[in-house]
Amino acid sequence: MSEHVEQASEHAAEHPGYGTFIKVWVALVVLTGCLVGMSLVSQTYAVWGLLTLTPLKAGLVFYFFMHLRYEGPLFKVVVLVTLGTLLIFFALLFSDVAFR
Amino acid sequence: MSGHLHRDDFGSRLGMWLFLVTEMVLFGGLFIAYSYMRYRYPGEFHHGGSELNVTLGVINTVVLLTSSLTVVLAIVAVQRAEKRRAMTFLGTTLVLGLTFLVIKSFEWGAKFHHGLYPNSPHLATLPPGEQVFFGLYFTMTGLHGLHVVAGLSVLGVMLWWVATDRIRQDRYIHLENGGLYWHLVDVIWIFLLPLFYLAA
Amino acid sequence: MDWMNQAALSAQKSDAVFFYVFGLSVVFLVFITTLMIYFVVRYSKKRHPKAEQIEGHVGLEILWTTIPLVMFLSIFYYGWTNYEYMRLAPRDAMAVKVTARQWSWSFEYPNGKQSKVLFAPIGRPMKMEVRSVDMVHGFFVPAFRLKIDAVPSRTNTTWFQATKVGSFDIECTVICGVDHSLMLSKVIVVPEDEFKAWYFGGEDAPEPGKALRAAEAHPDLGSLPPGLAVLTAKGCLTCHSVDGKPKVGPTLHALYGREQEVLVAGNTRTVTVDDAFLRRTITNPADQVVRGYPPAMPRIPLTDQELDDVVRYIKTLN
Amino acid sequence: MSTQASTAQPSYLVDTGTRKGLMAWLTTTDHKRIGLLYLYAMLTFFFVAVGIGFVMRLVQLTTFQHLITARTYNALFTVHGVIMIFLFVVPGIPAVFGNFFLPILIGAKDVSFPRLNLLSWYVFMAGAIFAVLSLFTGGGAPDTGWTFYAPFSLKTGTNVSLAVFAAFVLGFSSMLTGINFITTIHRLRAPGMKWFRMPLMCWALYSTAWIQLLATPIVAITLVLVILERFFGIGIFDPAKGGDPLLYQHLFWIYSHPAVYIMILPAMGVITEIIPTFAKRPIFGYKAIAFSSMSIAGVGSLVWAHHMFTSGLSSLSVMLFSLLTMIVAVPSAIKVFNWVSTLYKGSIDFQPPLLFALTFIFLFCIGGLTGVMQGALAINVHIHDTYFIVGHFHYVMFGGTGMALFAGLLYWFPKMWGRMYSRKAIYASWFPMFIGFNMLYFGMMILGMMGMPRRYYVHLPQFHFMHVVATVGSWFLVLGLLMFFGTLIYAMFKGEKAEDNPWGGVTLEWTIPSPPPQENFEEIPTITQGPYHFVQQEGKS
Repeated sequence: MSEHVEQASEHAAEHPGYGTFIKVWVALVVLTGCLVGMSLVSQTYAVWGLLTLTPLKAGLVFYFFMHLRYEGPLFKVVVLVTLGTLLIFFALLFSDVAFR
Repeated sequence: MSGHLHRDDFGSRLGMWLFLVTEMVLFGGLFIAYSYMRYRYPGEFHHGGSELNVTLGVINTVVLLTSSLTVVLAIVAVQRAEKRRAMTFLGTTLVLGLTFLVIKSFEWGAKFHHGLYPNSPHLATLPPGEQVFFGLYFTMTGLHGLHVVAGLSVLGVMLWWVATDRIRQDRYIHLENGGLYWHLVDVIWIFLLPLFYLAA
Repeated sequence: MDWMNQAALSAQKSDAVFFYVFGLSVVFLVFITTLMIYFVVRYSKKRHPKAEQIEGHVGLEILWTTIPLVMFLSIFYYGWTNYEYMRLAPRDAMAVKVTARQWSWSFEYPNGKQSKVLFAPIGRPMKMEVRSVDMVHGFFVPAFRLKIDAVPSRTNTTWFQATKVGSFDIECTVICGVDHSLMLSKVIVVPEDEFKAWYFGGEDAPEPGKALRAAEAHPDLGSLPPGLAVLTAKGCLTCHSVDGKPKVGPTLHALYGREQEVLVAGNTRTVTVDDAFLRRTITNPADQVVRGYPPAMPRIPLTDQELDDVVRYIKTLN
Repeated sequence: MSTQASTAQPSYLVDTGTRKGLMAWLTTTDHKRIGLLYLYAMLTFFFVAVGIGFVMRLVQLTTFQHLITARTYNALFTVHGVIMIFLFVVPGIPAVFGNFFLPILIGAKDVSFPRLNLLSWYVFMAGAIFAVLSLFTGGGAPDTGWTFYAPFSLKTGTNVSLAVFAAFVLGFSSMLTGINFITTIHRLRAPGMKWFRMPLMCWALYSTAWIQLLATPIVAITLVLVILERFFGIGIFDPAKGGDPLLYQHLFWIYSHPAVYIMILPAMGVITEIIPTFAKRPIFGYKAIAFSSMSIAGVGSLVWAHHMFTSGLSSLSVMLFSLLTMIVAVPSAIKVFNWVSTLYKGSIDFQPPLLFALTFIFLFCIGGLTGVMQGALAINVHIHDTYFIVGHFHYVMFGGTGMALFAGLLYWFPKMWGRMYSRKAIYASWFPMFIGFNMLYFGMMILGMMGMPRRYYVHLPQFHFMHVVATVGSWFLVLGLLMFFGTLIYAMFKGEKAEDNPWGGVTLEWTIPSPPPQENFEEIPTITQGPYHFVQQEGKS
């Protein structure tokens, strides 16, 4: 194959063990707890929680559970392009909705 | 023909990720619809959200997170050639996935019982924004539910393949791809929880 | 033929941009096509047996990125500024509520007067508040170069200031069902006094622009069977179809000779549709109303000749 | 690079497996056979839709007519649109030439997922069958136009649900093909085939595949929502329940505008392959064309709301989308300049594929420039939803994608079937096609300027003359099409045997025998230079 990048990314050498993933899981459960806690405080907090903690949780799942951490740059680019596109769709849509 | 091609695990994973891209955009479309409607009807969405059962939603989140963990642990087990463990982990995932569906069905059942379902006479009496809220609620959780069912079927096959050694230490790309799908289903639920139950 | 007839300020604004873009486009197209043909002839295998291996030229690439970009941006800017003008109604505009429904238009003026065609005084800004009660429709006046969609549950606005007296088509531009293509109306632009006479006149003030509407007539009526021409000219076909399609009134298709239940003074009676029945029901519609239809048909004065034509035509529809 | 093709392997057209005949084709995983399966299916649908278009033109010959009812007419234009768009233009070039030539162009034996590739074809056929079934079942053929605008699509009694489901299934097929192509390009390029040594067709297919992945799911979910709305009344698009028809339009066009680029990008790729071959010199500005493909894909995904300028968008939004629309026109202009410059100082061998490629450039320029007119807001307000639009997108879709497909067919015909067609017959078919095309679609644009709205089954008398002109044009066009395909079908069976490299092309497909052997290459070639190097060959002759 021609690209060095892709060549190098043929699965990074070491595989992570059980421990890493269990730690991540604990973090995810704790974050869920925080989210619930924030939503109990007030609506504003709940929305802030939605905007900050949820992407963080999703990021953890992507990065560790879905092995993005251990992959080469290509997959990261693929995910970022997708999320970027969705974000631009949102922005352009709201240029209509929010300014009517 | 395909027999002549060399095995390309990276290519398979790339294909899977590209498929996940389409899934992300698919739900992305629904998230766009949600935010559009929520912007139009903030009050109604708040009221609608308060009618959902937060406890069940949170329990389900933990259930799904744990099932995600067990899938990823199953992969570690396969990598270490610990077949029994791998099967236990996958089995746990299947049980947790089913639990999720059961809880979900109770939740939906309760809503139906209260006359809150699309086209119901009771729903028609609610303000328009709330009708939209429940429309979105049933669509999004329903579609997610379908993905859970699909994911469970895939993982069921994986369990079978681990048992019959089609998936083993030197060849576990299918399990990895199945796992990727399951995690994505999990990620989508991570977003659905606050959107409907917590921060609506 | 009144196409490209600029009958409002908005038309002038739109056409100005159109001719600008059209000019640029023609120049571009002619340039590219000439170049293509010239190269093909000049560098044909016979005249030019050995090709020069040119890979590209950065300077040229930059040049033909920038020039179109500047050109397109100028088009954008010109289009946008003129659009803003076409979109924002002046404060003193008269606001008319336009309601679209399957498949007709209705107009309501500030003082509550209503009409099926839009009356507009010349030289006076008129603001259209367009809404729909069912599907998405499109409010389109070609002579004004004006279009705005009628979307249910919201109000879209546009405005115009007519510069010519006359009668102009209103068409629906968004597919809205079977009779989408019959969802037509007119803008009747009349002198200010004529409009005022109607607008401030009582219930029975004559509609403005009568002369205009008679004159425009239906140019191709001559080619139709005489009966159908009468039905078309008198507007009967708005409510009665000739092909069996259900409309406001009963269809004329296969009507002759049929048994029909009618209400006469509140009592149901069955009659056979014959010459006498048709003549009576056309001249005195309120006398006997076909069961299941609203008593909505107005009395339309017809000459004996016209009446004969219509009845004869209805017979041919069996 | 060996120019002498070896013939050790049997051609892909010969059945060597245990299955013979039709069964061998229906179970094949050979990308070349799958390409042909698509081609045959698509051309069938194409001719059905052409027939429908022909009837619609006949209807417009009279101002007040009783040939068919309004409902039938509405069904006709809907079905014409659905078939042409979802079954022909969108999947067309990628599914046929992409499948057939992408692996060959990058020096691979097949695509990355051959079985998935066959599955895509079956999914495509399933979608097609649903589309056909929707005509005869339920409440009859849908009458909403191919855009299925809510709330009309929610309320009409016709069989919108099944038609929409068909489009959903077809979207799936398109996404699967996209996944396959991206993976193939990333993983299966021959040794030495760097990104910038790929033929430009591959760049076009690559960018197309990305749009397919990033935009198609949006329309998929939108169509699912329409179905749910019709069956369960979830109320997201239904104004009576608080839904918003404009949300439908947004979601629909988020896909359907990029879909326009899904249609045109591969067409541009085909043209970019043809021109250097017949000019016998490298393409002018390789990188500029490659990047313009990617930027069309990128910016093209962000201009959807220019289909909604008159529907009551915010003024900010209207301005933004008009601006973006103008910007997306630039890379297309770059491509046109580069194509024309490639002819400069070439040694032009004028052959049918080049004629059709140049026709493409001419018609596409008209289509593109009239597109710019619609991007200009003040003009858009007048011509939106009129015949102008109909004329314009036929220039782009038919004059663009269609002509490129024809050009590609002529270019690769000897390679695909190993036979040659009669060049004279093709030239003869070009004249009626070109004249008819312009009469029909330019006529439509004039009608649009006059104010003739689209999707009208009767028209006002002032439009009658141009309608007659357009209808007569359609007769010429159909005549040209029949001559064109008649020639090709005849050649497919009776044509003389073609050489391996009849045009003197230098991309990889011309280094292998015609028709290609089952595994394309005896030995995977090693690539040492860019795709359009003619010098070596000239030295020989």
